[in-house]
Amino acid sequence: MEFVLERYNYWIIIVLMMGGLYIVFEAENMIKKLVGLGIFQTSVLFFYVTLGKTAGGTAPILVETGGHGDDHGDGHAAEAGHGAAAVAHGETHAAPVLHEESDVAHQLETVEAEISEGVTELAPNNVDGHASEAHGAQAHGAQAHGAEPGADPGHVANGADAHGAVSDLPSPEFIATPHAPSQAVADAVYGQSGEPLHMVAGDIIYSNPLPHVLMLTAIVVGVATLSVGLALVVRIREAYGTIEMDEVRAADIAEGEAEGDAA
Amino acid sequence: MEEQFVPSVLIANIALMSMLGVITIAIIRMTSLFGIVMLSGVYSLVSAAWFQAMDAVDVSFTEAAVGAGISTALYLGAMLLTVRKAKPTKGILKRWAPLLVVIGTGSALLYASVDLPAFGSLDSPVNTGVGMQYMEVSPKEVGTPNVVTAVLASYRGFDTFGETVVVFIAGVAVILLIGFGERALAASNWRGREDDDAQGDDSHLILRVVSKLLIPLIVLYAFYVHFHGEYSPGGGFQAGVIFAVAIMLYSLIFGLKAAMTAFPPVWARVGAAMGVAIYGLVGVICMLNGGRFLDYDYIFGPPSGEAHGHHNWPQITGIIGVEVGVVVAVACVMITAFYAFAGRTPEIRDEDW
Amino acid sequence: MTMLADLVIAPTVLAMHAPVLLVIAPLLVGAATVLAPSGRFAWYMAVATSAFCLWMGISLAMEVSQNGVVSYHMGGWAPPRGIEFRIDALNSLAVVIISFMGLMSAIYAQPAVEREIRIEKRPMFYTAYQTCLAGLLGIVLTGDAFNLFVFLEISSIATYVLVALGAGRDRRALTASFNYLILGTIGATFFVIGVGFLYAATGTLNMADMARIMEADSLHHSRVVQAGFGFIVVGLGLKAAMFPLHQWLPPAYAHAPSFVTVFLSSTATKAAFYALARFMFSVFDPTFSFLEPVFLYVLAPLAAIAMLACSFQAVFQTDVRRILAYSSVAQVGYMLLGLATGTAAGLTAGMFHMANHALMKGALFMAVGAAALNASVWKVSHFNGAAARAPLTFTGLAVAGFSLMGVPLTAGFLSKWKLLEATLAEGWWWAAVVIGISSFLALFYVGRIMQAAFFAKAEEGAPEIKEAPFVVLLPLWLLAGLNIVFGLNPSLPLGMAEAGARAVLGVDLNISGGAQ
Amino acid sequence: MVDLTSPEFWESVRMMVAAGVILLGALFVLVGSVGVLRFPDFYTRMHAASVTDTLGATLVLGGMMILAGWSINSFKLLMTWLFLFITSPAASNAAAHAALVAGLEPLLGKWNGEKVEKPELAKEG
Repeated sequence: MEFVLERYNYWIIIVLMMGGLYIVFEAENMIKKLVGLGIFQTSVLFFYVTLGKTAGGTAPILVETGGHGDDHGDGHAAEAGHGAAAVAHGETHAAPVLHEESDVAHQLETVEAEISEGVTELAPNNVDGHASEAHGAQAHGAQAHGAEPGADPGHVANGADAHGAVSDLPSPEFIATPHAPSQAVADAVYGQSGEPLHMVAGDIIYSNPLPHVLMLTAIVVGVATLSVGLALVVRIREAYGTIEMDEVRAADIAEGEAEGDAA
Repeated sequence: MEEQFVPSVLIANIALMSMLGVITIAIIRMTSLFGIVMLSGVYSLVSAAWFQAMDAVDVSFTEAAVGAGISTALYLGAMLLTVRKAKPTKGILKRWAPLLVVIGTGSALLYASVDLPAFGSLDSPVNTGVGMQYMEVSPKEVGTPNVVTAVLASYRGFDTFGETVVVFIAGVAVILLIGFGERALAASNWRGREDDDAQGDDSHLILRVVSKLLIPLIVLYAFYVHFHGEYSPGGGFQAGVIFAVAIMLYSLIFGLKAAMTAFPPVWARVGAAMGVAIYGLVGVICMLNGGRFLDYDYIFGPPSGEAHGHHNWPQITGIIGVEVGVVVAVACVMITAFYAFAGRTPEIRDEDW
Repeated sequence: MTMLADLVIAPTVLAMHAPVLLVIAPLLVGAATVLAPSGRFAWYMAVATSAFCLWMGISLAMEVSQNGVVSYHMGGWAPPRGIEFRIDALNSLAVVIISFMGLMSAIYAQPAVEREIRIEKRPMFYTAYQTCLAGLLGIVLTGDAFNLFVFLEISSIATYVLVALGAGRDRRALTASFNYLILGTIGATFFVIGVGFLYAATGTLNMADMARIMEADSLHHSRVVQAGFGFIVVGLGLKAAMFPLHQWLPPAYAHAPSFVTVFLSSTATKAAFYALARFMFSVFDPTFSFLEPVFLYVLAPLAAIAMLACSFQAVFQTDVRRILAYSSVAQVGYMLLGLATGTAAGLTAGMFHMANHALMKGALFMAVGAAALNASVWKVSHFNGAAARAPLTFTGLAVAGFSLMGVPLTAGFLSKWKLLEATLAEGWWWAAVVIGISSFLALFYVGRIMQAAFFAKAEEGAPEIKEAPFVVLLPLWLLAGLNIVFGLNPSLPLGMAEAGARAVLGVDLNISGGAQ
Repeated sequence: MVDLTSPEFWESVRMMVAAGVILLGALFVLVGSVGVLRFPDFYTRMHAASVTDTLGATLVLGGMMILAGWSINSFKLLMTWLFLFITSPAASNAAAHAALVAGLEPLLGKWNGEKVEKPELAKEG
């Protein structure tokens, strides 16, 4: 059952894809063929976007002042738990607060790779941008302040703060909060003070932006092909008086035979 | 994995997907081209909603603008010049060849689906690979909140350049194939005359008033979508399409001739080339300043090396620059395509509907 | 020789950006060509860009042969995050072939275009040509799987319109183009699905990175990777006119404007074939367990069937261009047979034959187009006695025709010989038989054309064939001459093909190892 | 005992009001859809469809504005509503007019056994 639940989306997409492909091959009418082609291409978009969707994720626009993520609070609570389980770092389960934060399970490899090296592996001021590293430090209880020095104001103020705020997590107000992380998110998102420092980035999961970018390209390529195809259809209609594939083919064959006789 | 999804997302997923399935079946069974074209527009719109549910907001926006908007307009334009009805298809038994192809391809896909990562999984290769790195590094390296824009215009800016060229070459293709030579001129005269008649009896009065109100707003919105693309969904392609829609609306209501006077076809042709040139030249400027093609860090000269604070201006300038190229190219090509289809005298008049 | 080397090596500034200049020069000049005041001026621009591309291509190839892999990071972003143009010995050969054939066909274009394309369409026609050239070069240069798709589409859309412009002469060009558009788009979409599978399995789009991850995680057991291979091969195979997917090619070549046929026959399928080779050998490893049966039981038989069936079909065509088009599909079969061996020798033979085929098919289509410059002659019978009236054109045709048949002392003979060696090394004796039969059939179909031109008597009232102008004869004879030169001394193309095979199969594929 | 002064209480009231308004809007959309399916001819169907566009959309957007509170998002929603408010009737009018010009007669006129004058109806729309 779990197997089905994990894959039903692919199967639906395959059915849609094949529907489009079937129209392309089955239709004799050229415009209908192009419609089928469009459906086939759109279904491929579904496939890529499905790959990039993360459970409980939100659009890949870094949260600065709220707006996004507000209705995802509940989802995060669950995710966090799961993420922690996946991390399988025994010690993270000890403290509920850390537990919540560990939904960066997708960074698992990076975390593990970098734990030994501490927090500042990339550029010096990259710390705040690197949720996984900051998290790695915390999860091991090594030092909550390990991440602090990286949180320089300039960066927290710009888009980076979504992650940057991880370094804020161990601050007392959050640890003291008895609520589920959804409350923490809500606080941050609706932050009355409006200061960008109030980000709880660790709790925001983003969907993968790369498939989106690729599919934007694919959409545009699709419409370009479509306009060329339609222009051809218009010309074929003018030249043959029909846009039914079989009639055009019959006319072509007749023409070829006529030429063959002449030759 | 499943419990991680917000239920509303799953409900939307299933509901929209099944709508898409129903639409596909309807298209397979239909013969009225008008219906087919409309349903394909609906398909695009429903898929745009689905993309929204799947967090692909930029894809959703583009699909709505391009798939449901421009594509449908192009289909209708082509249909006006051809026929309204497809021939009824053959019996199911005679269609074994397409069925065979489809079953073959489908089983290959099903074969693969077994090993595909679970839907929504966070630790799939895709979501641990390159894609998610962008989420972390782009605030530092590019500095636009909308990571899709950053990836689109900077990391994979070269893809987008190629994409602009695809649009451009499609415009060239449409001009070469159905052009706006003398036939288009004749057509525009014909349309214009008819419109002059219509002006007499005020029958389009409401439309004229409303459209005069709307067109500036649409253009304004196009600019918003373009320049706000770094912060929210949107960007060059969507803005270009929206701008083209404004011209299309104008030409629908005031006649093709008026539109061609307001925005001459030659502008569209030159503009399409200009768009590609702008995009390319932004890249070339970076090259002249010592960087790689499209390396925006070099757009004002070699990078000074000092840490940029709030905004990474070279990157943002570069992104806006190339997006201008995209807007110009896309808008001009879409207008070109519209002119080309609308400007060709239809063989079938409205009476033959 | 050193003087020549000095001449072809570009100044440092240009050489540093050579990979990207190869693509953006034709694109930007192509965009500017839209504004060209006349067809003649547009032609100058097209020839100039093509020549520039050849220059860059050669200097890039020299760079690669001296310093190994060249990697150009678009936007300064290191792969896999950014897009990379990655040139090793395998694609430097493809780059040189495509840019060289681009220049040759661009020089050839002018008289043919003036005859076949309406005057107001000429500037844009050259725009489409240059865009197509840029797209094909992009396909062979890029190291990013999705970027390859973008370039595939650029070249394809340009190709559709170029083919469709034959409609001024023959309306069947429209149907041919539409069919190509449908099949080509399906092929490209299959390719995207395949890339999507690989992306799902590896999480990256960079081809070298994909190869590395698949190797490291031994992903060849994953069904996703296997299906991805299938979709990519089908998608690219459609573009390369691999045997059962070649239906679009004969009508497209037969009804396109003659310049377009020359250009496409010598470049488009070559670029797709290169991409196929790149994916089979470099992204996937031919030693992957699932690939061996695919190569042995699917690709090799398909190649053999193509060589036999399409040669056979070519024998029975009356239209000269269709004869040559079917022959092209058969020749793709030869190249594919080389790939299907899965060995370095086979890859070398395939790439070598690809280069030779570009030379000979380009020359043949040029000669046929040159004959048709003054009169619409497309039937074999129209060529009766033509050699007497246009000796230079038809001698060129004969030389290229001999090369196609595989007569000794021509390039075609050598590549078939290499192929024979490669297949026999695998113990595929049947392949030798197939090569023999196919060459025998080539003797028939090329021989028919030559027999008509050289030995038959001209019919009464047949269209008058005249000698072609100098701009047509120059590239034709250059290509024909190269067929002989490489037949006598194949060290240049063969050496490059061997270096290519070594580069993909011998050296490991770490991304960092570049001249960046 | 509900604490009327607590912000949580008013927050939940706001949510409930918003939900109610959105549901009401959805109901109108549903009614409109049923109308499109059930009404006999083009003009009456368009009438049903425009209910979806105007009342349904207004209520849904209004509910969302309540939900979003006093923010830029509310402003954007307001703009969306304004856009719909202008375009939807104009589009309905254009479609009806086009249908009339193309010669599609309203069923209503036949029903009463008397023809409706074309120009009149066009102005009404």
